[in-house]
Amino acid sequence: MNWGSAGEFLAMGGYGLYVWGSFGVCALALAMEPILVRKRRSDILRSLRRERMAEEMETQ
Amino acid sequence: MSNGLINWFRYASPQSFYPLAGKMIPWFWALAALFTGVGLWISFFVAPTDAVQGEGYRIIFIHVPASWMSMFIYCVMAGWAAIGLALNTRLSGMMATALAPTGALMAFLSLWTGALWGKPMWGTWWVWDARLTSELILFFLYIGFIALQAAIDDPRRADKAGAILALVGVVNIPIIYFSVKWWNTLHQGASVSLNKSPSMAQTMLWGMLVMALAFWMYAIAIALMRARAIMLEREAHTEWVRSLPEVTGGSAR
Amino acid sequence: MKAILAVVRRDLLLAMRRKSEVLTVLFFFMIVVSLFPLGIGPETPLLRKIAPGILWVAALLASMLGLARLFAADHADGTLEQLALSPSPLGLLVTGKIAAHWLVSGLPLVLLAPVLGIQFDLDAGALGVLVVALLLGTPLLSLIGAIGAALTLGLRGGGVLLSLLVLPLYVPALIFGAGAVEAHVSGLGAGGHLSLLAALLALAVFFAPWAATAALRIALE
Amino acid sequence: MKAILAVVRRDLLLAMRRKSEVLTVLFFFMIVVSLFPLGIGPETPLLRKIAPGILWVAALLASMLGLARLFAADHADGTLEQLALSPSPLGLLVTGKIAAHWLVSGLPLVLLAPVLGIQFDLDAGALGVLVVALLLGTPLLSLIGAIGAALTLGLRGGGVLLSLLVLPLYVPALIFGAGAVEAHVSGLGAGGHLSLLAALLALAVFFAPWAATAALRIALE
Amino acid sequence: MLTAHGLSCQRGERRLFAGLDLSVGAGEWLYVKGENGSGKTTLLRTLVGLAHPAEGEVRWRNQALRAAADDYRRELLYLGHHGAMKEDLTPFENLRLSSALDGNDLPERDTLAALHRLGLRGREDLPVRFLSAGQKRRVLLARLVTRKAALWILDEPFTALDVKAVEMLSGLIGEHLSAGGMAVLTSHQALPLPAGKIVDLSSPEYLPGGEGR
Amino acid sequence: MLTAHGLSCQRGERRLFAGLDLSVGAGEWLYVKGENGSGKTTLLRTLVGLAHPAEGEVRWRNQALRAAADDYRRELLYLGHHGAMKEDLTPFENLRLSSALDGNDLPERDTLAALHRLGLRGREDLPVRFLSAGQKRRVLLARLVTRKAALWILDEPFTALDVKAVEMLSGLIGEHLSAGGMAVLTSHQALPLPAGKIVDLSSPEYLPGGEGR
Ligand code: HEM
Ligand SMILES: Nc1ncnc2c1ncn2[C@@H]1O[C@H](COP(=O)(O)OP(=O)(O)OP(=O)(O)O)[C@@H](O)[C@H]1O
Ligand SMILES: Nc1ncnc2c1ncn2[C@@H]1O[C@H](COP(=O)(O)OP(=O)(O)OP(=O)(O)O)[C@@H](O)[C@H]1O
Ligand SMILES: [Mg+2]
Ligand SMILES: [Mg+2]
Repeated sequence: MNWGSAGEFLAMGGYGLYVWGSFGVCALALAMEPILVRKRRSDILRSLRRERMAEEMETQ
Repeated sequence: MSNGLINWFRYASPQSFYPLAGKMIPWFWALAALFTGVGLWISFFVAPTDAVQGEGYRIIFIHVPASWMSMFIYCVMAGWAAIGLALNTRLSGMMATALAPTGALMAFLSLWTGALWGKPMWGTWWVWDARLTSELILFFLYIGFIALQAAIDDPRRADKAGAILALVGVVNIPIIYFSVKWWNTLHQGASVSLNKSPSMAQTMLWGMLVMALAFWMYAIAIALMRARAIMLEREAHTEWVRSLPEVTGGSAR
Repeated sequence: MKAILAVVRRDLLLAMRRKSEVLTVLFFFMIVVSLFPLGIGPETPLLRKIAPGILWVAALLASMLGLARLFAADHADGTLEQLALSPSPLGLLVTGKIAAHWLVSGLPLVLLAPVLGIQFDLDAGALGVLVVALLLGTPLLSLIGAIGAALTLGLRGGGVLLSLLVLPLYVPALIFGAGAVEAHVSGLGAGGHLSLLAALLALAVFFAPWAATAALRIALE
Repeated sequence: MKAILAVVRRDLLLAMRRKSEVLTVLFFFMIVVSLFPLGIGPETPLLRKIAPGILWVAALLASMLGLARLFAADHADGTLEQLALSPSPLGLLVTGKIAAHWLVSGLPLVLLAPVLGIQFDLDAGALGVLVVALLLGTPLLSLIGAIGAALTLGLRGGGVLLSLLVLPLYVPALIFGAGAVEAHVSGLGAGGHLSLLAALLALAVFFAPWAATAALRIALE
Repeated sequence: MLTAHGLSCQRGERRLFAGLDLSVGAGEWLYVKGENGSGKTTLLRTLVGLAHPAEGEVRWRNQALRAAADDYRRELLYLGHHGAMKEDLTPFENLRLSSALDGNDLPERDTLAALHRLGLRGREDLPVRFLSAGQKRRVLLARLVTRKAALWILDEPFTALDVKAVEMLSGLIGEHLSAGGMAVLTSHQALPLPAGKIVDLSSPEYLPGGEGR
Repeated sequence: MLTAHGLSCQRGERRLFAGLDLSVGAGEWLYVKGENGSGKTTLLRTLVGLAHPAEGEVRWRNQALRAAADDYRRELLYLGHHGAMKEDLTPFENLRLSSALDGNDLPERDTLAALHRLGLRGREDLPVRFLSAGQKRRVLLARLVTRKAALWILDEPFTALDVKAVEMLSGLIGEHLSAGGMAVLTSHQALPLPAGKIVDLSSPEYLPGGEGR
């Protein structure tokens, strides 16, 4: 264990800004990417479903 | 990965690859989460404070994996591109397209974390060091690849053009790297050297390796996800997509 | 007014459709800026000294890149004729096109410049002056550029000729813009340079759309 | 062989017809180079130090200017289809076009560079090295550029995209080219740099026309 | 009422025609005929004010063009040889944007209706670049439906159109005329339209004397 | 002898036609008909090898196109919708340069003769940019006279031509055929040519089944 307290952990021995800046942006980016890909997927699925619906309406 | 390659060859058509990828994705996510957990634990709680750099050095645990991945993904991407040009399989183009944004992201993270590391260690966000500069150029190459593909609407054409660019890039990356290196050392003994950190303790090495594995799993998972989305987009009007359960069944909202 | 907006909307839509348009201007800017250290060498003090000049020249080249297309595409496909025949005055439509050009290829540069400044080790104050100078200078570049684009419309070798006409006209913007940053760095204060830039901008806003419109009418004959 | 010559002759004729073509590349080169003293300030030692870098970057941008038109004009008016259907192999015709591009926008730079070098107070030896380096480097730029031009053919926002693709690939040429002059000035001898440039050129001569042709075939599909 | 008097036009050093009088009133149309290069396009561009006559004058509702410029442009619709379309945009977007530039915002319904009327159903959202030659022309012609204009000046509107489209376009022009509109057309094909006034630029009547050839 | 078997072509996601068989032998010509957007241009581009069929094969003198590529290109003349001309150059220069690219140096006499035959007398030295729509097409068509080719593939060669020019072009094609040449044409106008084979891409026979729409 390197850290006495949560405050110490956050301070990172004075390098908090840099360390958390790196880890934070990294986490953010790696979390955003799957979300964006998911959205892309659900967009295309929605338009596919809509097309299907339109076709069903036409054939009826 | 080479193992996976052989499998993927058998599944080289999108309609058989699509469900397979769907099954693999959760596993890679699970592995990525596992390695991330272990890696973060090592990086913050096991690895000791560095004698020279204090706690600041902990950036290494994402900086180095991101740097490695940025270079590695480019090679994989070019590999897929070459396969696509040679064998004209639809899947390979989709995989190359799916990998590029992740590679660019890794290059960006390498630059970002490096800059944030450089400020406390070297007192400046950026120096025109060989490794830094060539990483920046690699980032540009990724952006070029993505922009080129985005500008072409016919996917098959986009794949082929992207493939040529990726291959030209792969030939050039070593040339660029060595030229930049030479450029830098000829002018001056680099004012700061990246290698002066003390011989890394075993734990640090382990932490880096585990984090690298985590990044790796993440990259595979996200590339597969993106490839699946691309397949849906490109093959929207084929029979197999139209009869997918998520298109026919799912609660149509 | 409505017509201006319609033009701006249309040009932005076109830029978005060529998805990467805005981004590519940005990356071009970044790459050109990064080429200089590769050509000149990596010594920081030297680079810091020439940074404002390099950033300004790169901004100037980047905003010039899109210029050739400013009217050319509309000319080639006959849209410009249609604009000239449209009920709204051509001058307004031209103003709209210039505004759209700045939004696409000027504003992004202003926003990116500080990041590049950091690569050259400029301090915070200098970065601030740089941004203000670019904010005043890039619309000036678009306005002056539009005159050149209109004058070279449909001419053979248009693109290159354009830069030939326009670059000399850009010189004052370059001198005052880069000068502002240097004056700040050397402790002289950037105020004088910036107010000169602003004065030039005010002049151009009145004069340039009119001149560009006149040039367009000639090109259409 | 005859086909290559026919292409070269045709492209040169076209360049001459747009009379100003060659001159404007030259003037662009001159103006860009002269912008720097304006942006940076007139100190001679500083300028002498950055001269090779600036000359090279300017040469690079100047030779890139004409690139967008290298295949685009032929594509837009259908000539490229005709070339692809012509009895001679497309690869040869492409080589011819690249050669013509170099003659129009590379060679003149080589000839003009010493004059501009004098403005930056380079000595005779350095000027010699500069010319040799440009003589080896500008064909390399044309060759690499042709790949980019072929890849971006007919794309939206082509011109800017082109520079995005091509500029990073120009980096080695820039480094060795500008490096040669600097090495000479600092007494290290330019031989190493120059032979590396020559090696790159040899590589590109074999590889680039092939890649450009493949890219063109894709664009024509 | 569009009139021209003693018109003569010149391109470069070459006088194309001289002494041309014409008038088009409500419900009338003018068929400009002539061989290739006889000056039809030049005449049309002169009538809309994009080119200027060497001699003579064009008048709109009894005012000289220059004086009437704003009113004239409001009532005029000119379609030339050129596409005037953005290849990157879809037909739908092209049509709406060109209306917006004319100063009226076209509702989505009307845009679609116009495109369908021109037989572009199913192509509304495909970038114009992908359309066939005839389909591109149809997108352009859709403006005839959406833009209210008293005077249509159309340069070879029937090129690249298939038989059905030619009929449809003639129908459109017929409607326009019977609603009191005016039209000036050129074409090398036989026109399936009720007889209109004819100007044949190749006829010796308009031969420029002396100058040029 | 040009043949195609079971040809089906696709643009983007859309299948245009399927199951098309055709053959053109010496002295024969093929008239490709069809509505706007039915795939005529696409078919022609496939026949010359600029586009690739989704299914089926094109053969020239009983060899697959890819294998016969060099021979085929030597015997082929394709003129598309596009001009393929340099607007900055004169008709004379354009014609000579395109011959040079085909690998034969055209003597000055022959160049002039071809241009005059196409009715461009007096326009030989005027940059193409200044020519009228029909004159531009005529410069393009002059290649029919100067280039010896066994197979002509012409996409709407009659557009923008006036009545005289249409006759002249039909005459040219007639000569070509009676000398044992082959031709594939598209057009929306009635053709003043002796009967040839006809393919109508709009006919239900070639409707693609299932995929696309
Ligand atoms: C923007 C700035 C930076 C960039 C773009 C960057 C880029 C890279 C790259 C590409 C690698 C992998 C290279 C290889 O394995 O050959 C790497 C590794 C590494 N970097 Fe950075 N870096 C930056 C800043 C820093 C800083 C400030 C430090 C520490 C003071 C640092 C320390 C390291 C270490 C220790 C490695 C791994 C050692 C090795 O594999 O040789 N980097 N960096
Ligand atoms: N600078 C010039 N010098 C001499 N003649 C010129 C010049 N510019 C144009 N011309 C001639 O002027 C005429 C322009 O004709 P225009 O385009 O009006 O013909 P058109 O009747 O529309 O023909 P088409 O039926 O082919 O469209 C052409 O004969 C052209 O050769
Ligand atoms: N990416 C795409 N997606 C869907 N449809 C497309 C795409 N690209 C082209 N098309 C369609 O393919 C067809 C192309 O037809 P082509 O140009 O061959 O027609 P054509 O018979 O020559 O018509 P015209 O008589 O108008 O010249 C058009 O209907 C066009 O809308
Ligand atoms: Mg005309
Ligand atoms: Mg067609």
